[in-house]
Amino acid sequence: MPMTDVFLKVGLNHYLFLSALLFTVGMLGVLLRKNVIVILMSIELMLNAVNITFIAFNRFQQPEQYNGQVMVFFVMTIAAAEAAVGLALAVMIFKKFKQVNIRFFEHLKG
Amino acid sequence: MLALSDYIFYFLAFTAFFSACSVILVQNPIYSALFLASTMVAVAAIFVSLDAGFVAGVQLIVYAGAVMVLFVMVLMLFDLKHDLDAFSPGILSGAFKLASVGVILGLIMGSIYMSADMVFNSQVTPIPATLDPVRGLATTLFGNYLFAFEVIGALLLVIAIGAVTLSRVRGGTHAND
Amino acid sequence: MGADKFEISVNLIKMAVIFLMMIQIVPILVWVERRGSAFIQNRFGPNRVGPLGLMQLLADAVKFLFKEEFLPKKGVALLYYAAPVMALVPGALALASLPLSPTIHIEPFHLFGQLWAGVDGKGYDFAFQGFSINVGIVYVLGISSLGAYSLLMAGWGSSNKYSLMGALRASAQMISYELALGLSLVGILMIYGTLSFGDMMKMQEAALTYGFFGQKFTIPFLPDWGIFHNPIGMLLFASASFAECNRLPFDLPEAEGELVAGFHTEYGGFKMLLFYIGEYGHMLVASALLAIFYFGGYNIPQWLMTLLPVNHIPGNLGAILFALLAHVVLLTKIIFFLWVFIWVRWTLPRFRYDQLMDLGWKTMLPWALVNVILTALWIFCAQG
Amino acid sequence: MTSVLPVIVLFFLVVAFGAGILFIASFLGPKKSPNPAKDMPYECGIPGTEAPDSKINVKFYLTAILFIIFDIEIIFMYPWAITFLDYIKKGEGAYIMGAMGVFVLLFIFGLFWEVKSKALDWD
Repeated sequence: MPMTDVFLKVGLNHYLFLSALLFTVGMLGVLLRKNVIVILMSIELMLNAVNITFIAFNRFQQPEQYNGQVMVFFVMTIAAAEAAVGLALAVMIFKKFKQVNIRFFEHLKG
Repeated sequence: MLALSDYIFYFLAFTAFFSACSVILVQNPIYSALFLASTMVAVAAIFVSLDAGFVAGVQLIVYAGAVMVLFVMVLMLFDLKHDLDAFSPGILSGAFKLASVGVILGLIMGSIYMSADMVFNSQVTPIPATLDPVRGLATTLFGNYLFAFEVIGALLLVIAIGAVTLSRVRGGTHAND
Repeated sequence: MGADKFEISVNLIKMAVIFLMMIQIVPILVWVERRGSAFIQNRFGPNRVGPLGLMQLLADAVKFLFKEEFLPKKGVALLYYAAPVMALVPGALALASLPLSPTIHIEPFHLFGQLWAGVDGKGYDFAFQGFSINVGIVYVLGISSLGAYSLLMAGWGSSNKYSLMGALRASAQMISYELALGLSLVGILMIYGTLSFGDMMKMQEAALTYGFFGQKFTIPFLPDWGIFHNPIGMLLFASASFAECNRLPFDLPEAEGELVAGFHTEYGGFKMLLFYIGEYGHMLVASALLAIFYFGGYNIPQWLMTLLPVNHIPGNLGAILFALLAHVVLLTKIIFFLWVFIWVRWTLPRFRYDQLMDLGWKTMLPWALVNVILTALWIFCAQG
Repeated sequence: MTSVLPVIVLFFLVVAFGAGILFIASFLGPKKSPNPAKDMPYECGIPGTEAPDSKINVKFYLTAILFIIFDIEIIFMYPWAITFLDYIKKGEGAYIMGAMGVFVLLFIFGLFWEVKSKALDWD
């Protein structure tokens, strides 16, 4: 396949590239930011990237089955649950230290 | 030539990527949350273009409509506008983190590229019109994945109780309980 | 968007017309609201400008255009200006996905010295609908749930504690009632077994039929509308949509006495009007959904239908006339529900905030659950 | 694959309309006249006082968290609702009712617990 076609014909690979890019951005956010809430948001970003992969594979490889879509359903549920608990923790940290720095998580005992 | 659907993909992909980058680069977390919401909407649009309309709707309702509203609400309630040193300190560790992320990105991209021949062949096959996507999704969900579905129900119950209990730990407005 | 130039241009025009419909309805509704409230409260209302005060709306729009541009000193300019623009989006995008008429089939025809016949040469299919999304109601719910951002952006952007308080209250209220709204629809979805609006309306065409253990009982003079199958769901949906639109008796977000004016305290001129357009757009969508789900959409009872002469006109003209009639029927229902929205506003007093939350979470949500369970049992019995 | 295009087009149309109107209005209106009273946050005409350290009302975010959880449970009911009739016609009505029955029981228990624990009470 000649290289020029890579950009001209959007296929499964393009969705996977996009997903990889979004995942990396989310990972950078987790590693570089200090704010707990931004870190949580970056995790949501990574989960979204994974969802794109699921849907893209589902569409291109098994267009008549729905395993990928059901998986995305579950991933979304887990992501929302994680956000709910994560934010509850972040709010606790904020109430104690008036700041939501990831550093303060080590002081949470009992 | 680029087909119309390719233009749509590039537009949505660019929107998603640009707002994703803004999420981690913007100093004010409220802007981060709003940018993340726009990423979610762009991803939902990508889902629609991949013929997963129901999942796209769920993405809008759950992610863009519920989770991000929660984020924005928390940020506004607690007035977290001042986030002066947004990034973790340390040049060396920062460089190390960047490098490791770069390596991972390279690995992912490489593996996608290496398998290009394998997946490039999979061209878009139109979904037969007789198939109702939501029906198929439901049949799969309540067929093969029934156990996972019930477990999700139990998990949500645990989360609901856990979140309320967490917010009650001393120091909150519920201190008098 | 379409296969050839004709289809693309028709689709674009439909989209623009539906958006303009939403904008146009605002001055009319404002006028109806002011005249209607005056009528209910035994006053005159606006009656100086033009006949019946109808020109008042034009005067208002012009006045709004010439208001001073104002940004609060500590306000965040980007959010402050983006909020009213974003307020338009959910209403417009949701309204465009509703089919406001049945599908019309246009036979191939000659125009500009060319045969227009669509892709497959069989003509075109149009409905008075901006675009068709196959998941219907899920899309509408998803788009409407984005409405909370506009409120939060306005509240934060104007950097006034009353605005922020109003915005938080509004969004907490919206999300609380979204639960009851979403759950109340489950019952009717069980009965129709589809998410698409067009299919739902097709299922309500026949005469009212109940099933009971495999037997069928038909009541010929009543239409097969959703309200006869799921009355609790209809009540819950209607009251939840009042709260979703932030209308009285659920208009706590803008309670004038308590919160100055809610999230739009610092807004004036056309920015304020854009919020109104968003709110009335929401009302329009809610009324249309109510009509589509529970009141047969563009259908009228079957015996009435057979009396109409429109059915017998052949060709493109007949199809268009029929669609127009159906559109008028649906529009009449929508206007009736809009009037109910206004009527209730001037009849019922406002809830207190804790009563409001209690009603949403502890009354409507359990009742919606009960509705789901009852409907499931009912369908189970009906099928035997 | 292009079914999302009209939505995008309409979105930009709406945003362009709103932004255009605001832009035009900013030209037509009188220029801003500086006035200290006008720049203050509006408080019914009383000179504004900034809230010192307003008390955080946890209720709002607790409501939002509970909303997320129940919202997902409701979303899971949608695919169930539209296939309910199919399953009954196939003669598997008891199966699908049982599948959702367990889920709804968990839902009811959760709701009952939240009401009982006063997490949903506003003062």
